[in-house]
Amino acid sequence: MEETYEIRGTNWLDSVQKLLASVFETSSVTSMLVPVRHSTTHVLMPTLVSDPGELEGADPFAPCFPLNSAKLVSKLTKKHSNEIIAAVLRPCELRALVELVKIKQATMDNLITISFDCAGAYPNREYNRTGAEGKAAEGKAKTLGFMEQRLGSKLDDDTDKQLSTSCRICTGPFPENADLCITLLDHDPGALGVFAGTDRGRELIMGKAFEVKSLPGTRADTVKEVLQRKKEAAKKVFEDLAGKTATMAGLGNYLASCVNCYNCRVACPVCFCRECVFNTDVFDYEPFQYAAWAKNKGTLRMPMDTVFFHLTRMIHMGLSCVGCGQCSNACPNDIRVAELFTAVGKGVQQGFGYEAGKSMDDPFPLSVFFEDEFQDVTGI
Amino acid sequence: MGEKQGRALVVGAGISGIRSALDLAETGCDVTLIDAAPHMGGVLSKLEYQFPSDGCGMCRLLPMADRDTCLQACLRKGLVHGGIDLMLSTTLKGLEGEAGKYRAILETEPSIIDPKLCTGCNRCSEVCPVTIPDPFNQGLSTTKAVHLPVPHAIPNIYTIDMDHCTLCGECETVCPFGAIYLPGEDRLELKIPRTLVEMDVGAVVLACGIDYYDPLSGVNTFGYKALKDVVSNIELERILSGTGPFNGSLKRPSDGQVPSRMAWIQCVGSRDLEFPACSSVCCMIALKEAVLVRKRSRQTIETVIYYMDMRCFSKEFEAYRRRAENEYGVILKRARPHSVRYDRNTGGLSLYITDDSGIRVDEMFDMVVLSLGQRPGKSVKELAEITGIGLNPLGFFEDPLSGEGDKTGVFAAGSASGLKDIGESVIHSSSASAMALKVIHGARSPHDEEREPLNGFRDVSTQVPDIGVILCQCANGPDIEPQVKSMGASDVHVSGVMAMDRICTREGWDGMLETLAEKTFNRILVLACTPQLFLDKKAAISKAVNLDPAYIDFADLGKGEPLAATVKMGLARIRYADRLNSRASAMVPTVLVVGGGLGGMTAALSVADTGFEAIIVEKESRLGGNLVWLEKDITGNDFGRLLDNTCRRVEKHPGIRVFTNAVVEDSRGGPGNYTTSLKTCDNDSKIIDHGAVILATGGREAETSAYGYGTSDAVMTHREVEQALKAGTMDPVNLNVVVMIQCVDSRNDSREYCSRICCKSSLKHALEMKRLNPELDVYVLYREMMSYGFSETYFKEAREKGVIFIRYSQELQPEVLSGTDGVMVKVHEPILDRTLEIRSDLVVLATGILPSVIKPLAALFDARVDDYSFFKAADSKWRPVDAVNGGVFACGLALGPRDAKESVASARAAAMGALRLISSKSAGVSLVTAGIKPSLCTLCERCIDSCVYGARTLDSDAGKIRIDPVACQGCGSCAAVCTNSASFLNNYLDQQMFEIIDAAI
Amino acid sequence: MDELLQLKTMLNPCIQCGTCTASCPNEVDMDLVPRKLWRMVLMDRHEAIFDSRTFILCSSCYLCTLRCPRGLPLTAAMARLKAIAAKRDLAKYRKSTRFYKSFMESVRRHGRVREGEFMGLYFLAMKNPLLPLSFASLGIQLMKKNKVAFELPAKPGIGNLDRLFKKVAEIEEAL
Amino acid sequence: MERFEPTIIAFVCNWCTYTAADLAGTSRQKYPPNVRLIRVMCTGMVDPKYVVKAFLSGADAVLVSGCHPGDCHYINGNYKARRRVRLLHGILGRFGIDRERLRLTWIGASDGIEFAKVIHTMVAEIKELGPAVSDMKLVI
Repeated sequence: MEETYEIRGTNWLDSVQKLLASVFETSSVTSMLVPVRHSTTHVLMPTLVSDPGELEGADPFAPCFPLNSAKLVSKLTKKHSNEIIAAVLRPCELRALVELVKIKQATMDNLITISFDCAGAYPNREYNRTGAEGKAAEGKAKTLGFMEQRLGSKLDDDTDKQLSTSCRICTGPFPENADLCITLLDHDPGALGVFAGTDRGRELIMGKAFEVKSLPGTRADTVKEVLQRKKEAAKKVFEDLAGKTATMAGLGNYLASCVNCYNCRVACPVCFCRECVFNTDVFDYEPFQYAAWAKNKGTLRMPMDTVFFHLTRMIHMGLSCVGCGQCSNACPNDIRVAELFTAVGKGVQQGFGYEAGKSMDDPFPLSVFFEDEFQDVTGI
Repeated sequence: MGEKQGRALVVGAGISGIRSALDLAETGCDVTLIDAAPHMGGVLSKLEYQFPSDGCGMCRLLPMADRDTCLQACLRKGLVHGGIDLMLSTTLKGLEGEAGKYRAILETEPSIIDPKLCTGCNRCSEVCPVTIPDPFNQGLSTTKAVHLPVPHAIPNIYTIDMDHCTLCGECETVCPFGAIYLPGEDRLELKIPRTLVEMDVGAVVLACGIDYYDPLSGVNTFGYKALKDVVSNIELERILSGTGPFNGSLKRPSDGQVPSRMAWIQCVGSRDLEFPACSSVCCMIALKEAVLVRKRSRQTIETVIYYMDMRCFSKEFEAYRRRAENEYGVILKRARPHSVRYDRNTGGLSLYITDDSGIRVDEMFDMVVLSLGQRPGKSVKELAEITGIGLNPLGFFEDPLSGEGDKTGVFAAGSASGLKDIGESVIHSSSASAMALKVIHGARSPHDEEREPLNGFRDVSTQVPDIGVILCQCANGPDIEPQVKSMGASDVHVSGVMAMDRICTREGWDGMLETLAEKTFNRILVLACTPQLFLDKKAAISKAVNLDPAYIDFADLGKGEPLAATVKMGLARIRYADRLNSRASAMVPTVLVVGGGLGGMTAALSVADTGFEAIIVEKESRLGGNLVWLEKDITGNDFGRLLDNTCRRVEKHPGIRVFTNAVVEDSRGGPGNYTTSLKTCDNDSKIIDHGAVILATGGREAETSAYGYGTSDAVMTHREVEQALKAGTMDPVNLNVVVMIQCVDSRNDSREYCSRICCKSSLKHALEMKRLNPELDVYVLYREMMSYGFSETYFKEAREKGVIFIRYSQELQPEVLSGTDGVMVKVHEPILDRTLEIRSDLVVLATGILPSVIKPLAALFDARVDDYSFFKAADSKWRPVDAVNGGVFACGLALGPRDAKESVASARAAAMGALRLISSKSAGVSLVTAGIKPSLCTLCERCIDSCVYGARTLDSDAGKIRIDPVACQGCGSCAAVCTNSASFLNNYLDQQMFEIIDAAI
Repeated sequence: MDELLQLKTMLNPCIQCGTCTASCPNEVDMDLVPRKLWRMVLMDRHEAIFDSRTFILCSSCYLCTLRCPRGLPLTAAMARLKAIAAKRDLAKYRKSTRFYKSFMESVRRHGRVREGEFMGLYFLAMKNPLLPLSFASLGIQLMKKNKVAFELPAKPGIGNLDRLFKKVAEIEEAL
Repeated sequence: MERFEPTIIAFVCNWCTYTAADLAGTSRQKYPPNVRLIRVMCTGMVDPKYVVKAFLSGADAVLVSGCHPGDCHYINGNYKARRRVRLLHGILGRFGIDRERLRLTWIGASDGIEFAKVIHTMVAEIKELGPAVSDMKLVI
């Protein structure tokens, strides 16, 4: 078991800020990507902080998840840079980042990742309605209240109805492979633990003046319990979904209100194309083709290729889906895209013995093959 | 005789002939390819599963550069290449003149069916009343006297077996094209008579292949033909084939039941009195067949191979044998069955055998396969007389170690000069074509020749598609013209639909060309019932209408789809037809050869002899490699002289530059264009531009510490013995007993492969020592004597001279105990089942071959090494000396263990491969080639990973993916992995495929 | 030893494939199967060879000679071994070699075999008074069927094959 | 009711299965006219989009057929195809297009009879199963 060091601040945010500041002190990190509540707009947004003093507004624990930061890390690292940066990421953001690294959209060469026990987040609209308008102090208080309630209930999702579905059914809310992993569960209120998930993290932690304390003995059990609950929740959601989408027509109905705005793909952290194929000339039909289709079928739903688009995205992204739920957040018509993608993603990933974002060492399933595998796929 | 000729004649259109013909055609020669049979493919048209892949892969012989010169289709259908004239049913009847200036007389068999008229409609066969055993299926099934000789051949021209034809005339009457003209009493003249053609050729390649031994001709028939369930290995291949007598299901011929126990009897017609050589391939064939049977039957059929020595002597074969035994449960028994008897009680076949324990047992089987040995091809003798090429005592073409000093322009290729598997045949054929190319290159220096540039066609790439549709119609077919016309009318891109009467006839075809020539379509779609017939005629249309063949396509009305689907799919396909306008950069006409041993020097000479430049890089201070210490081979070839001659030729050759004390440091680029830096002795860097690279890095005798080597002077390796004998420091007269131990550190878990040449080395040294001291006792302790091919005769000779061979097993290895007076060798003798102690003066270890370390070097050129650290060939059968990317070749020991003669052949083959690449002008990028839209590309590099040919690279400076259009083979896997179609495959664009799918539904 | 060396040279090409053994009808009764026997010859295991009854059991059916992939004259080789055994008068094979000898002696004298004399010679040669008893039952059966000639030995010299036998002896000597 | 005649789109590789289809023709192996052959260079180039497109355009089944393992002209395209079809099974299977409707087979150049057999079997089975996406005219 990895050695866990405990940090006790006045509250969780104070503790985490201390930890983040110490990263600046003891490493060559020049800037850090972390959600910061802006003093003027009071909106919480991922922010690149290079002045440790500005960490005062840092609030990675708020139930606010405006976008998946993996995409931002991609911007910061895809091209070569000598700057060493750190990023505070939710576990699902970290998983997305791992997927992006595999497809050369980001690198971890000069990056220190920090993740934490994720208590979940509200849908954007929900959070904005309840929290964002408040002043800095109020926002902070809301976060702490949220934390107290969530950690107190051992992440019992039934006690917080506002929580987004993706977070309810998330089976990976605990950090694993971040350089620094922050534990919150089962610590005393306000305190947090930190352990190294990688060799680089080990180097960082070594010799720090943290108070040594082993992991709370109960943590393993609590984690198990939380995961069990979430798995059951997921099962329910997936079963319900499977019932609704058992046929192509069912899927069509599920997506009926889609207007092909493609916001879901813009929000998707692993959708990495520079321009979606659905926006290219491949789908630039000629007028006579529309006419022919309409004639042929009697009716033609416009915009067309809605189901085609979503199926294609499942094909392209299903294997990399980390279940962050940002697609649902982005949908203007409240289609529950995230459940669909999470369910499909889980299914196909299992089919290849793959778990998106789990490890850099697992190759993307479509990039490798073996001669004598999946014999059952072929044949009549 | 007049001018030197630039045409080559290749006799035999089997694998070897196809390889040679393609080699020569790709290097710019005109080639006439003839075959006595009415179809091409030779024996391979009957064989579908090759070891060690258990598959086919024949199509990998096709050109990789300038792919469009050749029809991109399965080679079982046929070979269509712009530079190759194929003449079937044709034999060589005479040859006069000298190298470079021959006049050949070719005779084409008279034909009763006019190949120009026959469309393969099958009506003749339907009415033919005469049923005959189908020669294609070795008589295991029946066909009609008028039949299709090979079912997949295209064009599918019928033939008549005149030995069985009753001249009833039914077929003649029914043929809708008047293609059949039977001879009769009142018309003795054949419509298409025997024709003689005289032709000027510069060189001749003889690739007439082999025949199989007929068990009925020998003393022991093993019940062949008398017992139905005794079949030859070829017959079994037919039984396993999808086009075979049972449509691919494994049944025994007697009653159509699935057999439960099958036996293979090896060496039927080999290694005996009549044919004292080994047929080299039967062991692997038997293993492969047994594996196929095990796979097919889900391991329910028991398979037993009775063998004398299991000769798995090529690099990957030992591993195959292990897999066959361990994974598939093939049972190998060392025994020679005495005969096959029919058991009346069970209806089975009983074999009397004696196993190792010496007990005679009867084993019951219900099917027995005879592994038939090979014999020289029927025509070999006649061809030898015509061409003056010599025959060896067994009746195969002579195959001298070096062709130097030979004045001939006639070369044997493939198994016609000795028994070879496909891989070896392919190497040997390329070696022959390299020598032929040397003879004719002066007449037609291929790389200087200006090819017809593709941009000579009118440029239609920017024009809106203007499609002309040709509809071929038979008088007796349904009238579909109105339907097609209306479809044409509703498609905005179609500007004309023209119905033609039977373009499969000469008149119809000419009529079509005339009609088309009057129009200015920029896309042409031809609708016909059997478009395969016209696959070789695209060029003719293209010429007639001055249009790049890229814009001409055929649609198949004969596949039984609804007409609308076929037509619309065809239109969708042709509408997007285009040629990428990117150009491949010019080929650098230089070949870099790494390694200056026998292989490297031979390769360099082969390159330079055809007018290209070769550069040899040798890390030692002198050329020669292993030849420096070798004295001679088992057949007595003098290596000292060979080395001197070769070095002298290399040094004097104006086309060869040699860098000794130099190594390759770095390389960039791809097939056709490499820039490589060398580090020379004085630490200078030298930059070389070259189009291809040949790795001739060689290998060495493996070091060992086994059997007390290093602790006793009486334990030596073969290399040391060779050197001592050469230097005269060892005199066998002073020895009484010599023990040679084979397979030292070899064919075990740590080094799986057989080193192939050690058995020959031991035989060589045993015979040499016996010659110098007949009183000497020589013992050879072996596991399997790998005296394949003609070297079997030396095995026999050694036994005759009194060398004692004792077999040992991997489990029960010999022991060597050094003492004060010589060494004591303890070995278990399996026949006597007791341990022998041999007090000997000298123990010689056969330690096998290890490759030089080439992994980093290969990696520089995007080539790989195999599990044993030898060069990894793209395909051990069809592309045995090339890396997948088509720009890197290897020869000699770098490829795997082989003797000097085999090394020379592989070196010439590697040179031929390099010449194929650098002679191609790449006037245009092949039609089906991948491209990229950089504006869409996000540089995820998945396409790079997916490309097996290394055609894609990341240009990190420009932030772009680069595609090498020469390396790209158009498989499209890059397009399929690209999520937003930034990568695409030309002529298979997404939108095009979507339209085709729409059209299909 | 020369005879054995000759035999060895003759058998040198043997590859120990065992076809001879597989084809031999008497193999079941042989203590050394033919393949082993030939191996012994090649290995100069002379004691072992003449400790075995293999060659004496050879009934000269020639199947092994026919099937041998090396075309070795195996039946002749068996005969050579028999000859050597006879020449050396080895005790192990006397029953057999003297049987042959007596047979041939009778033939030499008369130009044909005379059963009575032949058996007499044989019993004499074997110097075993009990031996005739073991043949009694077979003898009676043969006599009943008139298969044994009872007339007294004719005068020596009638049908005499002395010259022929002498010649053969000379040839054998020369071998 | 009219008898249901399914439409099957077959993506066949240029080297092996297309040759087998030709062979089926020259050996007079009849197979039902329900199949539409789309020749591709290699099964490894069959973009999953093509399969989805085929189903959404009204195909009742899709066949992808190429060279036997080890035979691929392009060394390993068929192995890549196998993973892609597995992925498609995983996704389309959730929405009612099960594996009977998306088949991957290896049909070698000499397997003309096998090719005809595969088409026969597939057509018969799809006839049993009924149309694939008949009820979704409006929703796609």
